[in-house]
Amino acid sequence: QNGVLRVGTSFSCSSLNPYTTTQSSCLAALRLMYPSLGQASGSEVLPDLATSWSSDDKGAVWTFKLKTGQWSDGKPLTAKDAAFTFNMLLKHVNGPTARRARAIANVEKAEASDDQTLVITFKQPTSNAVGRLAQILIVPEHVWAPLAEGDGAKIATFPNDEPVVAGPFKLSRFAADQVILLEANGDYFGEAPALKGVGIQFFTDSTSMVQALINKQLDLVTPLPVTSVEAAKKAGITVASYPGLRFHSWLFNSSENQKASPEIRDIKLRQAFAHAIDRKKIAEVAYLGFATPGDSMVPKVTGDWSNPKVVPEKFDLDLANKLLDEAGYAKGADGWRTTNGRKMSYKVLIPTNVEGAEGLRALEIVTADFKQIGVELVTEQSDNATIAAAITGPDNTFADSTIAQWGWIPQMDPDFILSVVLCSQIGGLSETAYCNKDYDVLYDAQAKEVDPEKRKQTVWQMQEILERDRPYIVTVQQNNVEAYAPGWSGFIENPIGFLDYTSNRPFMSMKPGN
Amino acid sequence: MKLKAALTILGLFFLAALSGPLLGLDPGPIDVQHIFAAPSAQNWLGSDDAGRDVLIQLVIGALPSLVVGLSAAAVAILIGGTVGILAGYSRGWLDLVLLRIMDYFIVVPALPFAMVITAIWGPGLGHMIVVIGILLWSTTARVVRAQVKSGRERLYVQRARALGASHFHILTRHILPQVLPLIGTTGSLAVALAILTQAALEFFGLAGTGVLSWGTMIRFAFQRDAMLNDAWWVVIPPGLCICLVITACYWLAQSLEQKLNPRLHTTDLRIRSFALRASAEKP
Amino acid sequence: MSALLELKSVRVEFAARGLFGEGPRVVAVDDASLTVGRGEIVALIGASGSGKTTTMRAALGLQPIDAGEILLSGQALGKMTGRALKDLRRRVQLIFQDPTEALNPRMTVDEIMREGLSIHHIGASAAERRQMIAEALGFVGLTPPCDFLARHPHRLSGGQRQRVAIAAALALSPDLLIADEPVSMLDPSIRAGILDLFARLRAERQMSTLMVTHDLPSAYHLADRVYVMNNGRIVEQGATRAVFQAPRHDYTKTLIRAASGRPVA
Amino acid sequence: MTSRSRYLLGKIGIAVFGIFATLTLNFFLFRVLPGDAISSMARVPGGSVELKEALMRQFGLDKPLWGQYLDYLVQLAQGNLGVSYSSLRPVTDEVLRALGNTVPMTLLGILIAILVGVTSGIIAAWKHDTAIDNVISNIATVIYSAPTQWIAIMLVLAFASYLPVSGASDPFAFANDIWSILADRVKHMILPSLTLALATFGQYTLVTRSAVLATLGEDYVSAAKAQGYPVSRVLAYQALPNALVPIVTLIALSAGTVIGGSVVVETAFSWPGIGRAMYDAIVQRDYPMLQGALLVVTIVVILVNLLADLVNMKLDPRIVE
Amino acid sequence: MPAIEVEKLNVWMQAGDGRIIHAVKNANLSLGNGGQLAIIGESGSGKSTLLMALLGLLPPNASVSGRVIVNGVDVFEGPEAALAGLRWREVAMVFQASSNPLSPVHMIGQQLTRLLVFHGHDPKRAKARMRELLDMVRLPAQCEQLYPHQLSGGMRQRVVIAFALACQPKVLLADEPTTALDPIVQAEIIELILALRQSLDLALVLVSHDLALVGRMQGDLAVMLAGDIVEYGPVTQLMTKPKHEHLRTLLAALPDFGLVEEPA
Ligand SMILES: Nc1ncnc2c1ncn2[C@@H]1O[C@H](COP(=O)(O)OP(=O)(O)OP(=O)(O)O)[C@@H](O)[C@H]1O
Ligand SMILES: Nc1ncnc2c1ncn2[C@@H]1O[C@H](COP(=O)(O)OP(=O)(O)OP(=O)(O)O)[C@@H](O)[C@H]1O
Ligand SMILES: [Mg+2]
Ligand SMILES: [Mg+2]
Repeated sequence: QNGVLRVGTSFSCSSLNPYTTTQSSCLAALRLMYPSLGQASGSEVLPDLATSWSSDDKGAVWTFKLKTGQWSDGKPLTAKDAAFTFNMLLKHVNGPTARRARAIANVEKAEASDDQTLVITFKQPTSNAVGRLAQILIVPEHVWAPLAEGDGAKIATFPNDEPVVAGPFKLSRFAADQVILLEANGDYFGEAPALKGVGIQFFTDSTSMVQALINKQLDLVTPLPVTSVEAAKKAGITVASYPGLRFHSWLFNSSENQKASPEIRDIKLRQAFAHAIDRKKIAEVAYLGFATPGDSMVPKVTGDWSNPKVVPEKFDLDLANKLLDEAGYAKGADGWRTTNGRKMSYKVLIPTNVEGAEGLRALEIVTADFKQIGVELVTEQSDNATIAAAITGPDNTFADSTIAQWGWIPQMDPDFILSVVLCSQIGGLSETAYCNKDYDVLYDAQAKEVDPEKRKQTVWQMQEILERDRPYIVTVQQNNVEAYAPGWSGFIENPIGFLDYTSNRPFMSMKPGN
Repeated sequence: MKLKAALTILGLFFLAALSGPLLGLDPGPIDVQHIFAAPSAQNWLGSDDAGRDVLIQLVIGALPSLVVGLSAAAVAILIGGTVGILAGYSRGWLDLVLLRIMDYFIVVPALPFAMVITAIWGPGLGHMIVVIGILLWSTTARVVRAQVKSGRERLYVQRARALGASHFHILTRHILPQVLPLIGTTGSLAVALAILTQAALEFFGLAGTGVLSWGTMIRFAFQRDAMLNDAWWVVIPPGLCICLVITACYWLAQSLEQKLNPRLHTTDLRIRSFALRASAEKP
Repeated sequence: MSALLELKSVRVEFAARGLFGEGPRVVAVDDASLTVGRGEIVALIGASGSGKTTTMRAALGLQPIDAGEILLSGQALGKMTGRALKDLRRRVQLIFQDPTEALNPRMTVDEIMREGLSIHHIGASAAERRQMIAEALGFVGLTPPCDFLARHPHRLSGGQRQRVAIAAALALSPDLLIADEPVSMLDPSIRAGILDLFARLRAERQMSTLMVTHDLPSAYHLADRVYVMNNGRIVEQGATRAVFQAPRHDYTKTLIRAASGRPVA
Repeated sequence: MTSRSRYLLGKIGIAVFGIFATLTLNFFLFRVLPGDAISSMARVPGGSVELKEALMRQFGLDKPLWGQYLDYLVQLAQGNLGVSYSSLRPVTDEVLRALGNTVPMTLLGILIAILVGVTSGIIAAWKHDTAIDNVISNIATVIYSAPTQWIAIMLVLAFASYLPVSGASDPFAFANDIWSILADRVKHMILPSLTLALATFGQYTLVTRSAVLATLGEDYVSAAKAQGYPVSRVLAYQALPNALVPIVTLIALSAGTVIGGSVVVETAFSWPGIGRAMYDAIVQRDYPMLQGALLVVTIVVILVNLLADLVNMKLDPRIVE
Repeated sequence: MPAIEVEKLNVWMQAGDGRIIHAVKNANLSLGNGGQLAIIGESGSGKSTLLMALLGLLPPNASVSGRVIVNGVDVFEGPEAALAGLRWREVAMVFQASSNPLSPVHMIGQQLTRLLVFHGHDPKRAKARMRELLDMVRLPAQCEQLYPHQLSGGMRQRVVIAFALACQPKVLLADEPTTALDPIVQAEIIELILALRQSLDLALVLVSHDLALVGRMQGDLAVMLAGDIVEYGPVTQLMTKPKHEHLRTLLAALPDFGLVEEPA
C-alpha cells in the first residue's frame, strides 16, 4: 500500500549488527541498507557500489572501480570506507568477525588508491573471488573505526540500532523479532527503488501469518507453508513455487569411534538404504508436491556446479532387500534383519524445530518402508541444539549416534556446502565425521581454481566421491514457495528465496501495481 | 450422575486405549490421494494431512495421552500432597527448606524446564511422566501446605495431640481428611495440567518419541495448517478428546469430594433450607 | 509423694500480632502456681477471661509458656519425650471448653471415641473396645449408644457434644482429668450425674480432677480445694469449705455473693 | 528498629535468598544441557572449527563452569545481566522489552480470569447442586480442559477477520498520536489475553466453588442467615472471606504457570514476550538471555507468592499463631 | 397479635445413618408481646431445635410440619421476604455456646459494626454504638480488635449476646446465654436482659439449665423431654407444684446452696 511492501516471514531477526548476525533475514534487510561491491544474481555478480572490476593474471589482485555516495549522516561514502571494512574484518577474523571468515578467505589486504578505486590483494588465487567479496556489507569508517580498536570486542557487541547507511533504504524502525521498517533513501547512489518503503514482520506461527496475508495486512509471505497454498490461492493470492537451494537429507555417522553399530559405515548398506527411501512420496506427501527428489549435495539450481550424473536412486524395496541380503544382513524369522547378533534397529535423530512437521512426516514414510526391508527405525526428536549435540557427542567423538535427518541450505557457489564434509570440519560443521583425504585435496584445488570450467570438473569429481561414500543421502530438494498479493509485479524467482542475504534484487525489482 | 458419566467416559477411553494395541489398529498407509479428505462413510472423521484415518488415530492416540496424563498427575499428587502436608504440619526449618524447594519448582517455567530434562535424559514416555510430575507437584504442595497450616490450628487437632496421638495419627486421621477434598480438586487440576503440559510439549516437538498421541495430532494439525484447509475434523476431535478426559477426571474428583465431606451440606443459603411436610405423620 | 500436677509460677503472654510486627502483649496468665495431688479434686474458678483455659492448656503443653515450670508426676513436661510423653498423654486427659471445635467434624462419634483407645492400644479386641465405648457413653447418659455412634458432631445437641467429649476422655481411665467447664451445657440432673461420676472415679480409681467451672455449687460440693483466678493471677486458694465460707480476697467475696443470688453491688 | 520493620526485613531476606538460590540452580541446571549456543551459532555458511573457538572465547565459554558462574555473579552484582548471544543487546534491555509486552497482556488475561473465575465460582457454590451450578462448573471444566494452543486456534479462526491475530502492535502503523497507538495495542492484546483468560479461569472457578462450599457448613454462615443478611451478603461477608485463603494461594501459584505457560499463547499469536523469549533462548542456548528472563520471572513469582503469604496472613489470623 | 404462636410443631432430623430423630413433637406454644417464656429440659430434648424453628433456621436435613407464626409472619409458609425481614430486625437470637457463630477471619468490632450498618444504622455512628454494646456486655474496648479465637469462651459468649442486642429486636431467643460465664458476669448479663426486656417491651424466650434463674422469671415455663413439651404453664405454679415426674427430678437435682451464710 502506497508503495510500501509488507513482508511476512517465519524466520526471525534479532540483531542488525552486520558482522555478528547470522540470520538470513537480518542480512537481507541489512543488504537493503548498506552498500556492497555487487549483488548476486544466480552465479553472477551484478555491479552495485562497484561499477566494474578486473584482476591480474594470477587472479590474486583485484581492482574495483567504485561509485561515490553519501552516508545517511551526511558524510561522504568513498573507497576508503570499503577498504576500512575489509581491513577491519581481516584484523579481527579470529575474534569478533569470525563469522565472515569464509567471505574474506585468503585476502591479504585492501587499499583505496583513490576515492573511487579499491584494490584487494589475495594471498593466493581464489575461486569466486568477486562473489565472496560482494557478500560483505560496507560500513562507514567514521562510525566503525572506534569500535574496531584494540581487540575489537565492541564490534561484536555493537547493537547498531541506528545504523548509518548508504544503500537504497534506511531504517525507520526495528523491533527485534517483531518488525523491521525501512524507507527509501533519497541519497542512494544508485537507481532509486520502485518501493517507497519495506516492512518485514516476523511471525512465530505460520497460520496467523497466512491469515494476515489473506486479510490484506501483508503483501508478501516468505516462505509460505506448503499446507496453506490452497487456502492462499483460494483467497486470490499469487503463489510462486520454484526450485530452491534447501535440501533435506539423511546423515550417517562415519566415525570409527561409533562401535555399537559398525555396519552403518558399510557403503553397501547405505546403498541399499538409498533405494528404500521413497523420495517421490516424501516430496508428494510430506512436502505436498513442493519438493523434488534430491540427488547431489550441490543442488541443481546452482546450474553447472551440480553434477548431472548424480541422480536419485530409484525407489525399489526388492532391490534394497536384495542388496542387504547380498551384503550379509540376513532377515530373521520375525522379519527383522540382524547383524553381529543384533537386530538392525537405529535411532534416527531429528531436530523438530527446524525439520518441522514435514520432516517428521517424511521420516514416517521412510520408517514404514524400512520395516519392509527388515530395518527398524526409531524416531528421537528434540530441538536442534540437543540433536546437534547428540549427533556429535559425546565431546565431538561421534561415538553414539548412527543416523540423523537434517538439512542444509547451500549457497549458489558450491564452496561452502562442499566444505561441510571436510576432515577439518570435525569439531566444526561436520555432522558425519566423514573424512577423506582425497576429497580434501580436491577441495583445496577447487578453492584455488580461478577458471570456472576447470573448477567445475573438480567440483563434479567431489560430488561423485560423495555419492560413492554417502555420508549424506539427499532425500528431497525443497521448493521455495512464496506468495504475494495481487497488484504487485516484478517478483523474481530467486533460488535463495525472497529474503536473500547475497542480493537486494528481489526487493529492488518489486513494483506496486496501479 | 456425574460419577457415572465420568466413569463411563473414562472407561470408554481406556477401552479405546487398550483396543488400539489389542486389535492392532492402523490408520492406514500414508496416502497422497486423501490428504485432508472430508469425513465419509469409510473415514468417519476424514483423514489428516498424510491422508490417514483420523478416527483410528484418535483411538490409538488415547493410550499415551491417558497413561502420561494420569500417571504424571499421580506422581505430582503423591509428591505434592506429601511435601505439602509435611511442610504445613512441621514448623521451623523443615517447613522453610521444603517451602524454598517448592518455590523453586513453582518459579521454574514449566516448558523450558521440561525441555531441559527431556534433553538431558533423552525422550521416552516414562521420562515424560516423571518430568511432568516433577513440574506439577509444587502447586499441589503449596495449596495443601496453606490449608494444613490453618487446619493444624484447629482445636480438634490439639485435642488429638493432648490425647497423645502420634504425628502420623494426627496427619492421617485429622489433617489428611481435612485436605483430601482439596487434594482432590488440585489433583484433578494436576491431571488436567499433566495432559495439557504433555500436549504442549508435543506441540513444541519436545515430546521426544514419535508416538502418536492427541497432542501430536494437534501439533500436526497446527503445523500443517489444517484450519486454513477447512479441515476441522483434524483439529477439533483431538482437542475434544482431551477436554472430555479431563472433564471426566474433574467429575470424578467432584463426586469424591461430595462423599468425603460430611459437612458440605449442613447449611445452605436458601432462606428456608428444611423440608415442609403436610401432616404430622412420621415420615 | 509428689503431686500429680504442679504448676510453678507459670506465665503466658499473647502477642496480638498484626500484619506487620506485633501489637501490645496480653498477659493471660501471670505467676500462677497450682498443684493437684493424687486422688484430689481441685476446682479452678474465676472471672471470665481471667486465664483459666490458658492455664489448663499450658498444663498439658498445648500452650507454650513464657516463664515458670510445669511438673507432671514430678517430671518436667518440657523434658519428656517418646514413650514417657505418650504414656503421660493417656494418664492425663483434657476436656476442652468448646466441644464443637474440639470434635473433628469429619469423624463420627464412634470414631471419636475409638481414637484415644486405638492410640494407646487399650482394649484387646474390637468387641472389647465397643464394650468400653458403650460403657463410657452410658456414664454420660448417651443411651442407647447405637443411637449416637454413627452421628457426626454437628448432628448432636450442644449438651450431647459436651458429653461425647467427657465420655471420650473417661474411656481412657485417666489418672488426672483436666476439665474445662465440662458440664456447662448440661441440665441439672445430668450434670449432677456426671459430677457424681467424677467423685466415684476418685473413690474407685484415685482419679484426680482439675476442673474449671462457673457453677460454684458444683465446685462447693465436689472439690477438695479451690483456686480462684482473676486477671491472670491466682488470687486465692485453699480448702473448698474454708474459701467459700471465709473468702479473703475481694474478688472471691463478690463471686460468692453473686453465685448465691444476692445483688452484687 | 521496630518489630514491624524487623518482620518485613526477615520476609525480604527469605525472598532474596530464594531468588539467589533459584538463580544458582538455574545456572548449573541449564548448563547440564546437551548442546550449546556455539554449535548452533556456528552452523552457518562460513562455519568452521575456528569460528566455534572464536565464539567460545567471545562469550567466555572457554572458562570452566565455576569461572563463568563467578563472572556471572560479579556482573549481576553490578546490575548487569550480560549480553544476549543472539541479539547482542544487553539482556536487561531485552528482558525489559519482553516484559513490557508480556505484563499488560498477561495482566489483562489474568484479571479477566480472576473476575470471571471467582464470580462464577461463587455463583456455582451459592446455587450448588442446581442447574446453574452444573452449567457453570461444567463450562469451566470443559474450557479449562482444552489445550491452550487449541483455544488459540479456535479464537484465531473465529475472530481473525475482526481482530489482529499476531504481534503486539500493528508493525506498519506509522501513526504516532498516543491514542491510536494505545487503541492499536489494546486491539492486539484482546485475543492473546482472552486465550490466557479462557485457559486459566476454569481453575479459579472450581477452586472458588469448592472453597466457598466448604465454608457453607460452618455455624457462622447459618448465624449470618439468622442475622438477616441476604444471600449476597452472607457470601460477601462470611463465606468468601473465609474461603479466600486457598483461592489466594492458588491465584498466586498460577502466576508461575501463567508466565511459564504464556509461551504457548505468545507462540500462537507471535507475541514478543518473555515466555517466547525464554523458549527461544533455550532453543538457541542463549544462556545470558535465559538467565535474565528467569531472573525476572523468578522475582515476579517470588514476589507474588510473598504477597500471597502476607495477604493470607491478613485474611486468616489463625495462620500466624 | 401474639409475638409467637406455635401450633403442632414437629421437627424431624436425619441423623445421617438412616435414622430419623423426632426432635420436636407436636409442640404448642404461645407468647404475647413483651411476654416471657422459659424452656428447660434435659440435654438433647429439643430446646435448641425448637428455637431454631422459630427463626426458620433448621438445617437441610430437617423436615417440619405444623405452623409457626412469629410477629405475624408464617415462618414455614409465608413469603420468604417476610421471613428474611423478620430475622434480627424483629427476632434476634443468642446462640448456644456450642456453636461458633462468629466468622474466624474478621475482628469482633468489624463484624458487629457491619451488622449494625446492614440493619440501617448510620455508618458514622455505628462504631460508637458497637463500643457501647461491647461495654454493655462488660467487654474491654480492645476486644473489638481481636479475632474470635483470641477470646476466652466467656468473652465469645458475651460477644454473641452483644450481637443479639444490637438491633433492639422485639423478640429475643436466648439459648443458654450465660453457660460460659462466671457468676458475676452472669448476673450482670441477666439483669441487662431483663432490664432491656422491660424498657423495650421485648418478648423473651430463654432456654436455661439454671433453675434458680428460671425461678426468678415471670411468665410461662415449658419443660421438654425427648421432644415433648411435658409441662407448660406459669413459672410460679410449675416450680412450686411440679406435675410431671421429669420436672420433679430436675428440681431435686438442684444442688443445695449451702453457702448462703453471709461470709464472716
Ligand atoms: N443437625 C442435626 N441433625 C440431626 N440431629 C440433630 C441435629 N441437631 C440436633 N439433633 C438431635 O435433635 C435432638 C434435639 O436436639 P437439640 O439441639 O434441640 O437439643 P437441646 O435440647 O438443645 O439439647 P442441649 O441442652 O444439649 O443443647 C437431639 O437428640 C439431637 O441429637
Ligand atoms: N490466642 C490468643 N491470642 C490472644 N489472646 C488470647 C488468646 N487466647 C486467649 N487470649 C486472651 O487471654 C485471656 C485469658 O483467656 P482464657 O481463655 O484463658 O480465659 P478463661 O479464664 O478461660 O475465660 P472463660 O471463662 O471466659 O473461658 C483473655 O483475655 C483472652 O482474650
Ligand atoms: Mg475458658
Ligand atoms: Mg441446645
